[in-house]
Amino acid sequence: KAPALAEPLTLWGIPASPSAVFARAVASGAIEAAAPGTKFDVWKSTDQMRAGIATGAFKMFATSTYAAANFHNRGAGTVMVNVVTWGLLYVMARDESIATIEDLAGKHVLLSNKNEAPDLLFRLVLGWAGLDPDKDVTLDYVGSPGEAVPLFLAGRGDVALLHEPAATAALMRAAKANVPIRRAIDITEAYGKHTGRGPKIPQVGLAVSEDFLEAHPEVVAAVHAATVDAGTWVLEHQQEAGKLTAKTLTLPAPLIAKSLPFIRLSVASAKDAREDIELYFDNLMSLNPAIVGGKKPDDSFYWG
Amino acid sequence: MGKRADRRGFRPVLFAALGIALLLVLWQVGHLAYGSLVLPGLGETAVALWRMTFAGEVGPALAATAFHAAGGWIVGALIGVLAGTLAGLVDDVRFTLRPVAIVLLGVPAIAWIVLALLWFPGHSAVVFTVAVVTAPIVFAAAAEGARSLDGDLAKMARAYRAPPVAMALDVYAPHMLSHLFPAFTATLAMSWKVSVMAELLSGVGGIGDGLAAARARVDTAETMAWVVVLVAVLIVVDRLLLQPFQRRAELWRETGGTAP
Amino acid sequence: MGKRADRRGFRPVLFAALGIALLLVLWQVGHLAYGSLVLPGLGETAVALWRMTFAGEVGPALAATAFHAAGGWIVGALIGVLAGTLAGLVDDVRFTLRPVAIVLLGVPAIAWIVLALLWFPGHSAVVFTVAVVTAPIVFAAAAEGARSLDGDLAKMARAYRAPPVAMALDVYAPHMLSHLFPAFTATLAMSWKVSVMAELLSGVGGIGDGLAAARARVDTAETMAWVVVLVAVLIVVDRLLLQPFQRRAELWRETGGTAP
Amino acid sequence: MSDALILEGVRFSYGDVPVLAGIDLAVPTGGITTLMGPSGCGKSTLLAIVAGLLEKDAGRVERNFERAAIMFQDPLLLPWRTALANVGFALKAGRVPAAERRKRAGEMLVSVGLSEADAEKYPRQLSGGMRQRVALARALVTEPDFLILDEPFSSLDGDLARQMHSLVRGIVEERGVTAIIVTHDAAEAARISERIVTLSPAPARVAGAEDVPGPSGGR
Amino acid sequence: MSDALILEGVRFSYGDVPVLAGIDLAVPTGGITTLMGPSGCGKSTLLAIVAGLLEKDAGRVERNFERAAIMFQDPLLLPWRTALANVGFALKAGRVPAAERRKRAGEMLVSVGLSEADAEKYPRQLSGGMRQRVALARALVTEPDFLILDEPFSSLDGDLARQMHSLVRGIVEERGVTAIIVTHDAAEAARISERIVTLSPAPARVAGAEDVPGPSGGR
Ligand SMILES: Nc1ncnc2c1ncn2[C@@H]1O[C@H](COP(=O)(O)OP(=O)(O)OP(=O)(O)O)[C@@H](O)[C@H]1O
Ligand SMILES: Nc1ncnc2c1ncn2[C@@H]1O[C@H](COP(=O)(O)OP(=O)(O)OP(=O)(O)O)[C@@H](O)[C@H]1O
Ligand SMILES: [Mg+2]
Ligand SMILES: [Mg+2]
Repeated sequence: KAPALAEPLTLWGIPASPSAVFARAVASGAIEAAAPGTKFDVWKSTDQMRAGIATGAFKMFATSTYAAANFHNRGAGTVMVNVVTWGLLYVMARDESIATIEDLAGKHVLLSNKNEAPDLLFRLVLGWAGLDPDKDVTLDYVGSPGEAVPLFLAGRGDVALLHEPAATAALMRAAKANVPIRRAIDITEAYGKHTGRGPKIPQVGLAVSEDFLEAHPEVVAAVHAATVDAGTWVLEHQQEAGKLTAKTLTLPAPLIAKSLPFIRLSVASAKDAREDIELYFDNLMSLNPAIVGGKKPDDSFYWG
Repeated sequence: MGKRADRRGFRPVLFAALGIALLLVLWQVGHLAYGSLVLPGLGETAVALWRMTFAGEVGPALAATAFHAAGGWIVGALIGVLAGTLAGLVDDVRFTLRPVAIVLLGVPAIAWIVLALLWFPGHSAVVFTVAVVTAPIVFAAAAEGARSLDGDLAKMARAYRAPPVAMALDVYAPHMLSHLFPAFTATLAMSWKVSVMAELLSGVGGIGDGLAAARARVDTAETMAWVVVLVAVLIVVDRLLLQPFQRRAELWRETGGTAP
Repeated sequence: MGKRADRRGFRPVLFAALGIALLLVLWQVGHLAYGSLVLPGLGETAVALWRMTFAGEVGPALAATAFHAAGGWIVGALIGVLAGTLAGLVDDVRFTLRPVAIVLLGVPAIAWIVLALLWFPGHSAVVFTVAVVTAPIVFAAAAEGARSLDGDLAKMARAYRAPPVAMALDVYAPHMLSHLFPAFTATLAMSWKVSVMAELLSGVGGIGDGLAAARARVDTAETMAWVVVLVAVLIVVDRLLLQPFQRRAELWRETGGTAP
Repeated sequence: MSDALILEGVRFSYGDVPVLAGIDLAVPTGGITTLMGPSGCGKSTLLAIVAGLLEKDAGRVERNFERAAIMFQDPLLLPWRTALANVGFALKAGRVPAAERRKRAGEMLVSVGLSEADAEKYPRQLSGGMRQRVALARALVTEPDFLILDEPFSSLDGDLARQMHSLVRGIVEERGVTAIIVTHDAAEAARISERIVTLSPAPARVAGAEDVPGPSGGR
Repeated sequence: MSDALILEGVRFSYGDVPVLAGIDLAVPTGGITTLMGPSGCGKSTLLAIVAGLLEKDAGRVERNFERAAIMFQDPLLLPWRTALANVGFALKAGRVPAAERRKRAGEMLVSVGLSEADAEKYPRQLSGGMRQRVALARALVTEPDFLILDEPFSSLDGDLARQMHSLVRGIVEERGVTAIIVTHDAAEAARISERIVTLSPAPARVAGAEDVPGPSGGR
């Protein structure tokens, strides 16, 4: 039997709705046997995550797949355990006329987090639709959804590119303020149509530090198993899942619950998802190879 | 006499209230112009503040941020005063520390927050961040204060063989305080902002957390409520701590102030 | 004479270099202790900087940020000096503006960046943000400078019916500069940091963009390279613009400085 | 002969402390009036009221002159300006062009016995007596018709003091200037002035006013 | 009688400008030596060298005293301290307890003719002559065995000046103090001092040193 954990494990979620899965995985008690006293928490910024990885304080944590690959390629010993969410990026519009990517021609797009995955994905699908991101649309970047949403609601831009739960938050706030906006385009659909593999972008999953994996493979396995069950549970109990996550995520439970149907929840081990992940990386790298650290990660990146 | 009493008691409060009223009016005008989505009204903000206070959200967050801000400010101000005084008195120290101060001031927090989190896990990372912003501003003011001391007074003090403590308290401090106070006021006010930002980056809790959460759910009223809490505390701290101290230190300038 | 020449030319540079060397050593030590993921080494950073420079990334970003920082600083410093001087001379104005300054200093940028983006689309939002940080710090220093002016000198100037320009240039400015310079140095250095952060929030390009991109791909070497660019510019600006100006303004303090 | 300055029942106090307890004084136009009195009795305060720098609490001040110039007891030079610039500063009110300002200031500095090298020095590089003379030059350069000098010669050696006496007397006589000069030196007062006014200890009143027999004859 | 102070060939220049061109002087222990000379000749500079505040460029300075106290030409009071605290400041070097400091400072202020109310005033609330007396009190309160006074009575009226003369003479005679006093008033010099040393214009040398007949008899 492997040695017991020196200290209780913390499962670090990302600050977004998919964390409901990890909250449930911990709350269900399924991990207790392998790792007694496991807690759930959420990191607030990538800096906090980077510091946690550097010190080894972050043993199992949710992160985007490309960031994990990047850490892996930089020798930080990061291994991808599974993928939890498969596409949560949407174009929000005021205008009824916008339904496809092609309709965006000549539009003013409000979006955030330049150079990060949402930005790159959007540029990809624009390109596939025959639009030049730098000419055929006006891209108006802001720092984060925190600025994008109020600006969009206040009338700036024709459409806004938002990921969950910001998209749901925008919709809820718009309803309250009587501003008609709607979810106009599902970027994941557009992506899937082009790749031919269906609407699947392996965006966020659970990662583990190499050292922890080596020392406690059974814990990792148990956590993965618990996550798989939690994924199913969350889809079936969206309201409860919202309540379960609300406090840690500091988002209202209804908001989380409403956002859950739009994040394509489905837990698959990294090895099972490898083809999709590699395709995703190939696509990202076609725009910016450095986003995953310059190369696709080797076999040891994929757990399962 | 009457005039002087005015200066101390009633008038400053009156005109400070005027300044605050001005800001509130601007705020409400902004609200009317842009709507709640950008700038919530005074009313909604008050309601949000009321609700948050009764939900017990404000107290702990305020305590955490106050601890971060005050701790960082005290550490930073202390280091700034000591290093700055030394730099003001010894040219070479000034030449050496000046680029260091510029680096501390010029490098954005996101560039070294990870390092700070490694060195000082948890709360101390925020305290450290605040100290790093405070110290160089106080340093610059202290250096100039020490440098600009009337050389003749220092000569006099040396001639009377004033011991170091007397030199510091009687000769340097009163002159330097005039340079230090504005730096103190500015950094004290900034310390809260910086600690809120560092809380956001390092995820250790405090008003920063509340602000981030309010933003995430596009609750502008709650966002403003947090800002109001912050500003209210700042103005009270300035009024109750800094201003009386400054008035006492500058008494000699004013007494018998009927002069032209 | 010889000693004075030293003071002006060779020695400051030598000791400034010492300060910078100190920082570089600390940096490398940090790198060796924590590894590239936290703090890249001097070597990798230099390579990244080299690559970025030759890829033509640095120039335009630097120009954009320089424009934001300089523009915001000039606007903020001007407003700060004017409002501060007035506040220093008229008590009631000071009482009124003090809470306003505290609000400007204490409210984090994320709380009003949306408003700034609505009012001033594009670059001017960054310029505005920098001005908002600069103005209150300069204001506080200017107010104290104007307040602490030797009342007797002002009385003398009034007795000689000095016209306002002479009053400003001959009586107030030289005294106030001693209070203003530290605030100028500090805010100038901060202006770059603030404009980088505002660029991050508003996405208008400049070093902030580069920094964000480097962070997005966890390229710490490139992140540090941007920081190095920033700091290098700051130190050069301080050395070539601010310090000579300050030296000229304070000439009267030093001339014939053989006195004890 | 009319009076250049008339004070009637002028009172002044700093806070609650009365300093001037009703000053009655008439200074005739032309010539020098010296003001004497114990240290701290209120001479400088009285001069500040005459110059309009302090507001009297009560009484009447009648000023029958156009342009007053005051030399304070402390030199009050701008520390960041050279001696020359300090003297030139007084001319800025008259919108005198810069070159002319320098010329007149330089000439006046020569009159008070400072060399060209001294003119380029900052106040802290000057000796006490030199600073006093710069302040005197600053008052004289404006060509006032009313001169207010507060202990103008106290830090000057005998020879120099006598030179400055004749400089001031010369100006007073040539241009018909009225001067009021504070001094503690009775011999000096007798030598340069037409009239000596003595104040009593604070709160001050005029204790005596006597004409000096053969005023400028003493020189 | 030994000499309290011996200067031999003392030279000094500010930058390239020579001010002292070889001063030879011996000040005997006990009694008062007055120093005279034209304004700007270097008297204050010489005193600063004697007090050890300036370093001579060449020559020899022998100091046969233990505790010197200097009164500068400008009062140089701490503007943020009351008159009392300013006098007490001089006692801080001797680690005198605070209460004792206040007591001795208060007594000394009374000796120079300042009231208790004046003792609590800040320098800017004092008249010029009062500030000068505070500075004098500060020098005297330390009970030095060597007194250096730079124009200590220049802003005092005749009566007060004479009181201060006897105060200083009293201290000099009772405690066997040596004093060196700069003055521009020949009568004053003759009245209070045993010896008058005259400097020539800058660059200064000793132009003359004469004993005063019946020194303290003149009082
Ligand atoms: N800090 C200084 N730098 C340069 N020159 C100086 C400085 N201090 C004094 N001097 C010059 O040295 C000379 C002597 O000055 P000092 O103050 O010793 O004269 P003094 O004899 O005391 O004159 P006074 O009777 O007017 O007080 C003067 O010409 C003055 O300009
Ligand atoms: N700003 C002030 N505030 C309060 N009291 C003052 C102020 N200025 C002067 N005094 C007081 O007023 C009185 C008169 O001062 P003033 O300077 O007029 O005397 P003076 O006659 O010029 O004396 P001196 O011959 O010593 O210069 C003094 O008792 C002094 O303490
Ligand atoms: Mg006076
Ligand atoms: Mg002198």
